[in-house]
Amino acid sequence: MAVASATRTLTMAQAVAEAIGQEMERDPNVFVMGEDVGIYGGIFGATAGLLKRFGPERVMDTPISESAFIGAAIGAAAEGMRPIAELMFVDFFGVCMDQIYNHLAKNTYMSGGSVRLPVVVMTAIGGGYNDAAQHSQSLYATFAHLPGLKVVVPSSAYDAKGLMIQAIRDDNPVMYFFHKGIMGLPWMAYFEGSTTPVPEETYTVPFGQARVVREGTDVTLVTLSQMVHKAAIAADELSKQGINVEIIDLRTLVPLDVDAVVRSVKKTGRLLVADEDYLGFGLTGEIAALVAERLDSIRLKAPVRRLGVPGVPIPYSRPLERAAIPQAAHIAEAVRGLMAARVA
Amino acid sequence: MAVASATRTLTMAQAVAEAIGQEMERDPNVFVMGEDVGIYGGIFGATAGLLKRFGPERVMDTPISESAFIGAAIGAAAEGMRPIAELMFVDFFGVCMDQIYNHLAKNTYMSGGSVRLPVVVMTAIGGGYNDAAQHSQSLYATFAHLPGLKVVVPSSAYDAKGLMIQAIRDDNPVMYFFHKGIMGLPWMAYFEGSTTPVPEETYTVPFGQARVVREGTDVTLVTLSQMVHKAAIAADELSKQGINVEIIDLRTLVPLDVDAVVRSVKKTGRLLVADEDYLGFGLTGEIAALVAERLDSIRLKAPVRRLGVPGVPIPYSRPLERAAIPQAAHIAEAVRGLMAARVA
Amino acid sequence: MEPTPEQLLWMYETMLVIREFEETMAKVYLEGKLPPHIQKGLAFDIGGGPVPGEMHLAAGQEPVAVGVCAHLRKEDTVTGTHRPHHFAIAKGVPLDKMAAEIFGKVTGLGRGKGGHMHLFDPEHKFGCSGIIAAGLPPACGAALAAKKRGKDWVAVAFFGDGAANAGTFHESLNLAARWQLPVVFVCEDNKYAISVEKTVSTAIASNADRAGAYGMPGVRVEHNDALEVFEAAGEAVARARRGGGPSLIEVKTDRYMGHFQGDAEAYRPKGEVEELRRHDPIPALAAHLRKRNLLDDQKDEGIRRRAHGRVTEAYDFAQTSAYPDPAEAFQHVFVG
Amino acid sequence: MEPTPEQLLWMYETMLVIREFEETMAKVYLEGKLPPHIQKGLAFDIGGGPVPGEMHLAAGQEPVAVGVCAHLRKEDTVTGTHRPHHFAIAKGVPLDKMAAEIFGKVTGLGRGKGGHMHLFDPEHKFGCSGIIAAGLPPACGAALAAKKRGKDWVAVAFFGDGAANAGTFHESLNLAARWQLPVVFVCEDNKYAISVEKTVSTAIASNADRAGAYGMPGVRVEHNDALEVFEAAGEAVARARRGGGPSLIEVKTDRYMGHFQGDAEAYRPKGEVEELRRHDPIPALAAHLRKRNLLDDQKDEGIRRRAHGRVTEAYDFAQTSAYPDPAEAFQHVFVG
Ligand SMILES: Cc1ncc(C[n+]2csc(CCOP(=O)(O)OP(=O)(O)O)c2C)c(N)n1
Ligand SMILES: Cc1ncc(C[n+]2csc(CCOP(=O)(O)OP(=O)(O)O)c2C)c(N)n1
Ligand SMILES: [Mg+2]
Ligand SMILES: [Mg+2]
Repeated sequence: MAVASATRTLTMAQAVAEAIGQEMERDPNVFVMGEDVGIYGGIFGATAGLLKRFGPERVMDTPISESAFIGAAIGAAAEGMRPIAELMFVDFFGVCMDQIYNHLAKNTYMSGGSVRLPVVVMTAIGGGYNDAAQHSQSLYATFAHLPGLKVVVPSSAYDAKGLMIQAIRDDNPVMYFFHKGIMGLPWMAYFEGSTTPVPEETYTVPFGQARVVREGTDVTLVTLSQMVHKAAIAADELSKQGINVEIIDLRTLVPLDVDAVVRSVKKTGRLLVADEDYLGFGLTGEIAALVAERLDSIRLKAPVRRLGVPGVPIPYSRPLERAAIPQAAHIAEAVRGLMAARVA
Repeated sequence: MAVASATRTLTMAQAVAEAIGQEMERDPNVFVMGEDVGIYGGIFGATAGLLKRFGPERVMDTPISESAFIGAAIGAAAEGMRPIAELMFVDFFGVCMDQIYNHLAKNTYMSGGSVRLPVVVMTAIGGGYNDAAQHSQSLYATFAHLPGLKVVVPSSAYDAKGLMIQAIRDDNPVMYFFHKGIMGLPWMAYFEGSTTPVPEETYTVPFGQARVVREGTDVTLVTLSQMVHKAAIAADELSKQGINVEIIDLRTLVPLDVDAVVRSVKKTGRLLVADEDYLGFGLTGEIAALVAERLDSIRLKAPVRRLGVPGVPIPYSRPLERAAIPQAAHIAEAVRGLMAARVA
Repeated sequence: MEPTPEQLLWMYETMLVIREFEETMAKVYLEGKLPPHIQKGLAFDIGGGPVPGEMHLAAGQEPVAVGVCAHLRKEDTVTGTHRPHHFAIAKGVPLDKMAAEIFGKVTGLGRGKGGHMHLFDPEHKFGCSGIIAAGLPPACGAALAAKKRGKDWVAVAFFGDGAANAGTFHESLNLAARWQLPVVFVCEDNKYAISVEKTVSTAIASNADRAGAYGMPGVRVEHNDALEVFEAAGEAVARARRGGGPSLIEVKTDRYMGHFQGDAEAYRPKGEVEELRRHDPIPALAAHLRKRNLLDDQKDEGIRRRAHGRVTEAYDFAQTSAYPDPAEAFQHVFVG
Repeated sequence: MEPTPEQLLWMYETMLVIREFEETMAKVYLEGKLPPHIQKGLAFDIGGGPVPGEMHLAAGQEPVAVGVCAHLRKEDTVTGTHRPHHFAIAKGVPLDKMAAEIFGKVTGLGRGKGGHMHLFDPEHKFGCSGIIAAGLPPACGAALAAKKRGKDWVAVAFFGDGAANAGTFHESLNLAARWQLPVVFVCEDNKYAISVEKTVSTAIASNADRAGAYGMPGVRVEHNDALEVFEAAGEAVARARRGGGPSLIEVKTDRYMGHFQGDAEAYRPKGEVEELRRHDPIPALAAHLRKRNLLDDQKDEGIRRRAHGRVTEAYDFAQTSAYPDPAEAFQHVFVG
């Protein structure tokens, strides 16, 4: 349930940490595990201050043993605990994916619904600060492709808090992806729009409800996470050129708000999907397909367009990274291309 | 280069083992590693007979240490060897994915092209024999989503041999996916169409060239692996009802033969993608998107349709598995649906 | 630690139940899988019959399951492997629901969704996985939960000799030791990981010696004997229960059947199984019971009849239960 | 094994080069990252300046790199970590191309695509990874290739104390031991994995004791001293070279800087670094050289000047080199 009484502004990192702290206070079953979640407060600040408040029994620094501690979250959750496990960068999923997708994601189904696993795995995504191929990926589509995991990708502090509380209270496994470049860290450039007023009270943002960030009539721009802010920059520029972009922030990929996408594309007749994950076999294809499947009721004015990292690892060097990851300028250009295009 | 002089019929398993054996004879740098690849000959017969011919130095049974031995393949390949590593079931990728996608897939790029990693990782996919959620997945789209890996998914013995030889000779990492239900094993039901004439000589099937399995004018059916055979059954039935289906077997996902798909859809105006991998955020979305992006030159008669495992793990019980994995009847029904549908 | 008469008799009867369950399964499993009932050209069809898919049976390995589980309570957690029946039975998982699951019936533990390698019984705190070594971390987690809540509950993770070379083994043992979790890690050394012998896969002879890498006690049980397992496990479980931390036990045990049913076992020396069966742990325990005057012919007959009855009932229940409606395939991905 | 005078002088000069490379990097790294040159409200901008991204420096850990690499040849393989400069330099990776890579220049080892954590030099057989413990399996693979070809080449995998709790460590050591591969596993125990102390993460005090789990020799070097490392590594490398199989070495070493540059090190006891720096291994080796009459003021001055010159030249090369064309982002996913 959303609450209106926001008086303070928080960074996304602060919002995440606050959400976890409030839920830990409310529910003794909630605890946090991960590398450097204790005195360090999480490399990206998602657990800042929690060790001091809750002590090392509930804010547990782990060995570099992601399979063991994420697997332990499964076992603890089966016993009724509500663990939050931090995988420092999503790029490291390859060392612990078996526990995540063969067990955390499937035990409920394989047990015919008798096993409940209220686990949140939170993890950092995204590039933009030249951390290269093993520390800059987004990869949420990989998790959305596999069944059994809810997939949450907030773009602002307000959403980050509400979605985190929702995630912790959900009786199912949730993958929670925060983009480093919108956490509002004092040591990494970020998009101001991600730092927002955040109510002090607890509140939830429901899963499966996209947010219309900005209404428009010409083009539907489906996006999420940091790319929402690049989209906003592009939309500002485009509006000066008389092009009105409607921006949809998906907020969660599983469940996916198909209606929000369809409704908007019906209105605009044009779709651009802008993504920081790899372009092929991922999110952009899925959104494009949702529209392609509904061409009996959707009348497109232009072919669908997609932006993503096009089949290359994230390169290190600044000019290369900028070329590989879609920027606001790429979005604007793609929208202009859409306005110029026609369907056959 | 394809060769015509096939006089014998081989199962897909025999074709794979023959390809490996011939390449091992030709090139002393080729060797095989994996669990039960030795005296057992590979659980799915992909290395049958090789231990006897080449000895345990070149056909190496490994501990259950997929990260170690697939990672060792990387190190050996960097030294000029050409390892083939078997991951027994693709379902196990989660214990070794880091070596595969952060290293095998990226070292070439991260080194600016100076590191060559001619590694083949071969692995079994697919369901149909009720092996449940951890032994029935397809997952090739997960590998195609991530950059740096060629992705090969043969549907017949002829292709299996030619694609395997091509894979071994390729200087890049190749993921080679064989579907258990077309290997022609004496202990698992399979589709006869996968057992084909196979030339004794070595030959290659190039990557990135889809095969038109059957020409048709009404609907383009894009598929691969075992689903090719289900598609053929459906197409037979449909042709009796006067519907002519064109079946395209992608054969490789990376590189992807976009032209073959586009050419066919331009002709038929209708597209069905039939896949055994999970439906969302995967192959079917990608193919649908390729068409949606080209609606300036493609004129669709009906919305795109997709079949896949719809967001559920593979269930064990027979009636459940049959419902979750697309069958020939589902394909036929979807094609009929396409014929009845119209675009707006 | 000496087993009580009740424990001895429980171990004996449970071993009988396990053996009968497995031998029955070996027969039922073949139904519908052999010519002429299958696709032409096949010798066997893994997907045919009432029990399709892979089938890993534990006949011969009963001592590991009963020797350990004799020390457990309902609140203790057990995680098993791809070869899970003996563990499940010894942990008290209801035979009928377990059999029904293996038959893919809606009355099964997982309503037919999980199958033989994925038996989940939250009430009896049992779970397993088809992925090698995957049960170790969840066992650590259950133990962590117990510790956090101040309960004296323990967790047992069973796994094979092959699993002891998987990275997850290492991570779990270190975690459990560092956090002093009440876990007992039990390695079943049946000499093989499918066709790969332990000597081929493992750098040292006894996995119990790996305990030193984590500063935890490690014991190897040298015989496939319920009493020896009982003794080693008793110490380990008691240590865990009183907050003394984890331990590692390796048990030498014997796999009487193929890795899975249908395995031609070309890798096995001829006569090996016959030799192993000469040391069958069930008659060995019977002899011990008789020596202690806890068993005579009549009592044995009664126990065997009861064991047989329990297994028969379970198979009947499974066979006569209904399949789930196909629409159930699309349910239970998420709870609530 | 006593180092020759050449080896001693090489270790000394190489340590100086490493230290200077790292200290220079620490300075250059700050360029463009501090107010007022960055986004308002930030204290530091990791993505700014000529060297963006994370930066893990190894000042203080030189003895590990030089003590081991003193025994290596060009044909031997080394895999490093996310903190790779000292290993690369000791293995003979050209300083200029390495620096250029870290600056993201087209003249770099990876044409600017890899960056600081991903330095690949196939000619000098060096590679590294930003993923913890990921270098161990490829080192096994290089060793396997050498063994298959009958070469007496060895491979060395360096990794941190934190990495010794990762599953990949276990799998790699078992594989290397079982296959008797010519690998030397070298663990840098700098007490920390980012902020997590070894005592918090690791169940036993010395990772060298984990060698027993694989039946391989394990040695702990108790001081951050090039000579002690040299000795332990000499034995291990020689053993590997003569076909005697793998070994494990753990070296106690010291991290003088933050985990990465910009690390506030709130987790570090005050004064710890100052205390550690009192045992700087570079003056210690200089003193040893002087005692052995291999060094005097004049010679030292010459060596230092040369080291300084090499580092300066490398940075100049890097700074004056061009960036890759943006189109290069889409090249080199695959080779030819
Ligand atoms: C991660 C992983 N790798 C490989 C397999 C395939 N597999 C199934 S059982 C098995 C052998 C297991 O051996 P062991 O642990 O000794 O158990 P046992 O079968 O002897 O009971 C293998 C390799 C798997 N299920 N999971
Ligand atoms: C699999 C994986 N998990 C976590 C990380 C994040 N990480 C980077 S360095 C580091 C600490 C490594 O500690 P150690 O191995 O002791 O090396 P040191 O930094 O001390 O040199 C961590 C946790 C990673 N890169 N890879
Ligand atoms: Mg075994
Ligand atoms: Mg360290």
